[in-house]
Amino acid sequence: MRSFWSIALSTLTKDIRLEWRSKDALNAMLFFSLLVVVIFVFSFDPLAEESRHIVGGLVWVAFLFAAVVALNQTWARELRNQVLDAYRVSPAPANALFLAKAIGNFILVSLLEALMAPLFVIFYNLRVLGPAWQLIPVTLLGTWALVVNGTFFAAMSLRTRSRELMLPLLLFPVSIPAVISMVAATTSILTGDDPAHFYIVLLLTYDVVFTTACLALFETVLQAE
Amino acid sequence: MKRAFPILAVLTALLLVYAFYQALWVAPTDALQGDVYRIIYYHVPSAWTAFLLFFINFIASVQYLANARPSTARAARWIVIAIGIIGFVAPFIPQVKQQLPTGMYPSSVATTFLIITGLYFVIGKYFVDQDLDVLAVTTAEVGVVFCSIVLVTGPIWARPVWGIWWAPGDIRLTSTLVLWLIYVSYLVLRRFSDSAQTQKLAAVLAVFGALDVPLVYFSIWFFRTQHPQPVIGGGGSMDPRMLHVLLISWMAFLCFAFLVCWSRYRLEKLRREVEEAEALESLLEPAGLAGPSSAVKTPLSRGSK
Amino acid sequence: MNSIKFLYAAYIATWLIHSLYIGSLVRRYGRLRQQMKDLGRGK
Amino acid sequence: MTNPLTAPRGAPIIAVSNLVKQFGRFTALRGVNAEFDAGKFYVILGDNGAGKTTLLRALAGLTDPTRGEISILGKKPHEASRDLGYMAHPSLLYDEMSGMENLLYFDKLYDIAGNSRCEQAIQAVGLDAELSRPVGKYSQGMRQRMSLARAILHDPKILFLDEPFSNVDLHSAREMVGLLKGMRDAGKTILVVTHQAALLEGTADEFVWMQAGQIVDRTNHLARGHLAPGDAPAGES
Repeated sequence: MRSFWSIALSTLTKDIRLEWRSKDALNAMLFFSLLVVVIFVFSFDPLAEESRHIVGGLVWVAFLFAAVVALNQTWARELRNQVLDAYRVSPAPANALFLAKAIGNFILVSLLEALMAPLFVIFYNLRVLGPAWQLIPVTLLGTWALVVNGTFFAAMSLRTRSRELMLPLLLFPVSIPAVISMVAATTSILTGDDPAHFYIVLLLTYDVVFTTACLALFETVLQAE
Repeated sequence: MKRAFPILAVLTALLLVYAFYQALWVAPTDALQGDVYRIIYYHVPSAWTAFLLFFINFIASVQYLANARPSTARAARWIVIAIGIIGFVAPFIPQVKQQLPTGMYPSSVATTFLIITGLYFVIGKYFVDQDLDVLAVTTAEVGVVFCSIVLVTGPIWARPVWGIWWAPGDIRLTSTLVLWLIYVSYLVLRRFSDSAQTQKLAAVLAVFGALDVPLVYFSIWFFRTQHPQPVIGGGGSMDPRMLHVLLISWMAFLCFAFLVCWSRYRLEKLRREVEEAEALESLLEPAGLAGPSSAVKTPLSRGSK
Repeated sequence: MNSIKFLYAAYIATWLIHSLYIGSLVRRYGRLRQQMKDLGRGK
Repeated sequence: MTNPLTAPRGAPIIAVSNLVKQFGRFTALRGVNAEFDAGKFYVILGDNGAGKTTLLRALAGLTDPTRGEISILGKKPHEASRDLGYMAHPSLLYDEMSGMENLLYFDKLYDIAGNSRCEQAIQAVGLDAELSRPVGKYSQGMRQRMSLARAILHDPKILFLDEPFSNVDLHSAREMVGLLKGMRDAGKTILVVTHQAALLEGTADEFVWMQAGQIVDRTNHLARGHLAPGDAPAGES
């Protein structure tokens, strides 16, 4: 078991080092996230009263777009020189690679969210009426829900023709319950009118169900040839 | 075997006409909605048929993945048996019994679980590896057709009765929409990845889709309790005569779906056969055939002459 | 009561979708027959 | 299980029985039967589409056979992965990392850490371990040698090399052949898929000819066997 985590850790540190070395991909994604926020601000007037009710949805849709852009890059480096073959020939377990990639994506998407969230607060001068601390579990669980399925479907769409197009087509339908929960939870916390407990529990269930499914089926997807 | 198809087709046509007659003239008019409620006789059976087809797709996909290795195949069989037993016993336990929604009797829940387990083993017996995948494609495609009908007739029914085209709070229609999206993405995945392992990837996506359904249901169910909105078709029990007509048209739809699936199944088998023969032919065509021993016969399948 | 129009619309829509799908099946079958004929001629 | 390295030469280390592989409608392998002995150097030849690469990938466990059995050291390819080395035309290395960094990462996958082994592998292929330039900036010859270093890092018993010499300069190619000869003499079993078979004349123990998904001929010398059409012998024949 020790080697599982040491492989996962070394894959993660390798990815982070490579990402840090050529920061161009990261900068491009940060700029994309900024663009998404600005376009939302222009299309949904921040001063209107009802925008307070829909800002929960805006935030998560913006996060979703940024996540898809990041998730599309997950396997880009492995594809360039068929490095996956080297991994598949080695005795290293497939799930170690999957977890390393998923956690790497989680860090990357959280970084993008960390940039976008303050912008939303500024542009929409948000004041949280409900229990603000609950936003933390909602964001963490919600981001993991998108990232774990996203990494899995990114690996699956490696074998299809137009890869960048396939990922959202596979990811969005399956993520609908998670998106509903995230948006409803965020909105009820922002407006403070009803409790968000049910949605946080639902998000937790969603994460547990799909993390297990991903770990069970990733080997099949990676070795499918 | 060939003659059975036309006979069944005629029988199904008769059944459909009979159901049509029942739906429009025999069934009583609804007190509130007048005659427009008769859309239910096409809307609801299409939904039930679609859900059944998607469920068969899920079973075929699970078996296709499980059969990859004998050990997982055995494990899958034991899990299904366990689910069958638990499902059969659970509804009769008092605490579980009062959880059941009003219309549902414990016996009906128990029998459905029995049917589910039976279905798993029937499919396992009659469909082997490749055929499982062909069955999965067929049921997914025909299922999407029936699901589209549900999503078209739903709003057509809601407009005159509730003045709105789409009720996001209506749990059944919204779940059907999500299910439709999942299976359209399933079909798109099959079309986009023409590589050999499409079948495995599609089976994996089918399992993901099925895991998603209960979560969709609960997320919308809670959404509905917070913002009560009209439910299309109204809940609660129905006039027995209406229920009788509903079941008749469902039978008719099931027979129709069976015939469509059967022809789509044969079409898919033929398509794969023809493509294989074509690939074989293109391989042996080039001049490279002049090698010392062209031991390779051309086993073109019978269909090609 | 113009709501009857909606009833007919729903029924017609149902059979329209079914016939569209069956039409696509027949077209695909025709294309396959054509491919099989080419196969024979290609030898 | 006696260690094949010390076992007498000729004990079959790889056994393939009616191996069939279908990619959807295309049948790449049509019933391959073969045995390969330990400590021998095999060259697999044939046209494009003869199934050479598919066979090699199936032996390395990268492709699951549709039908048929593969046993390596008595085990399935996946279980024998610790004793397999695989190299292909693409470098299977990260372009942004230096050779040493690449090997350090791949070394971890085999769960026996230690960069001393990485230095030995790099020196074994005649490169300088201190080279800090990223692999992306290597010449094709150097990149293939670093890829070979990655394949032999964990001292595998069997080496599968798919087109290792393609568009590599003649000098580097000859040197790599020398390296492979040394490894074969040390007891490793080597299978190479290549179009430049002439380079291996005199080194390889056996030439395996494939055509339309089957093994059609096995000869000891390139000359006596039939020259695969379209196979221009590189360098002096």
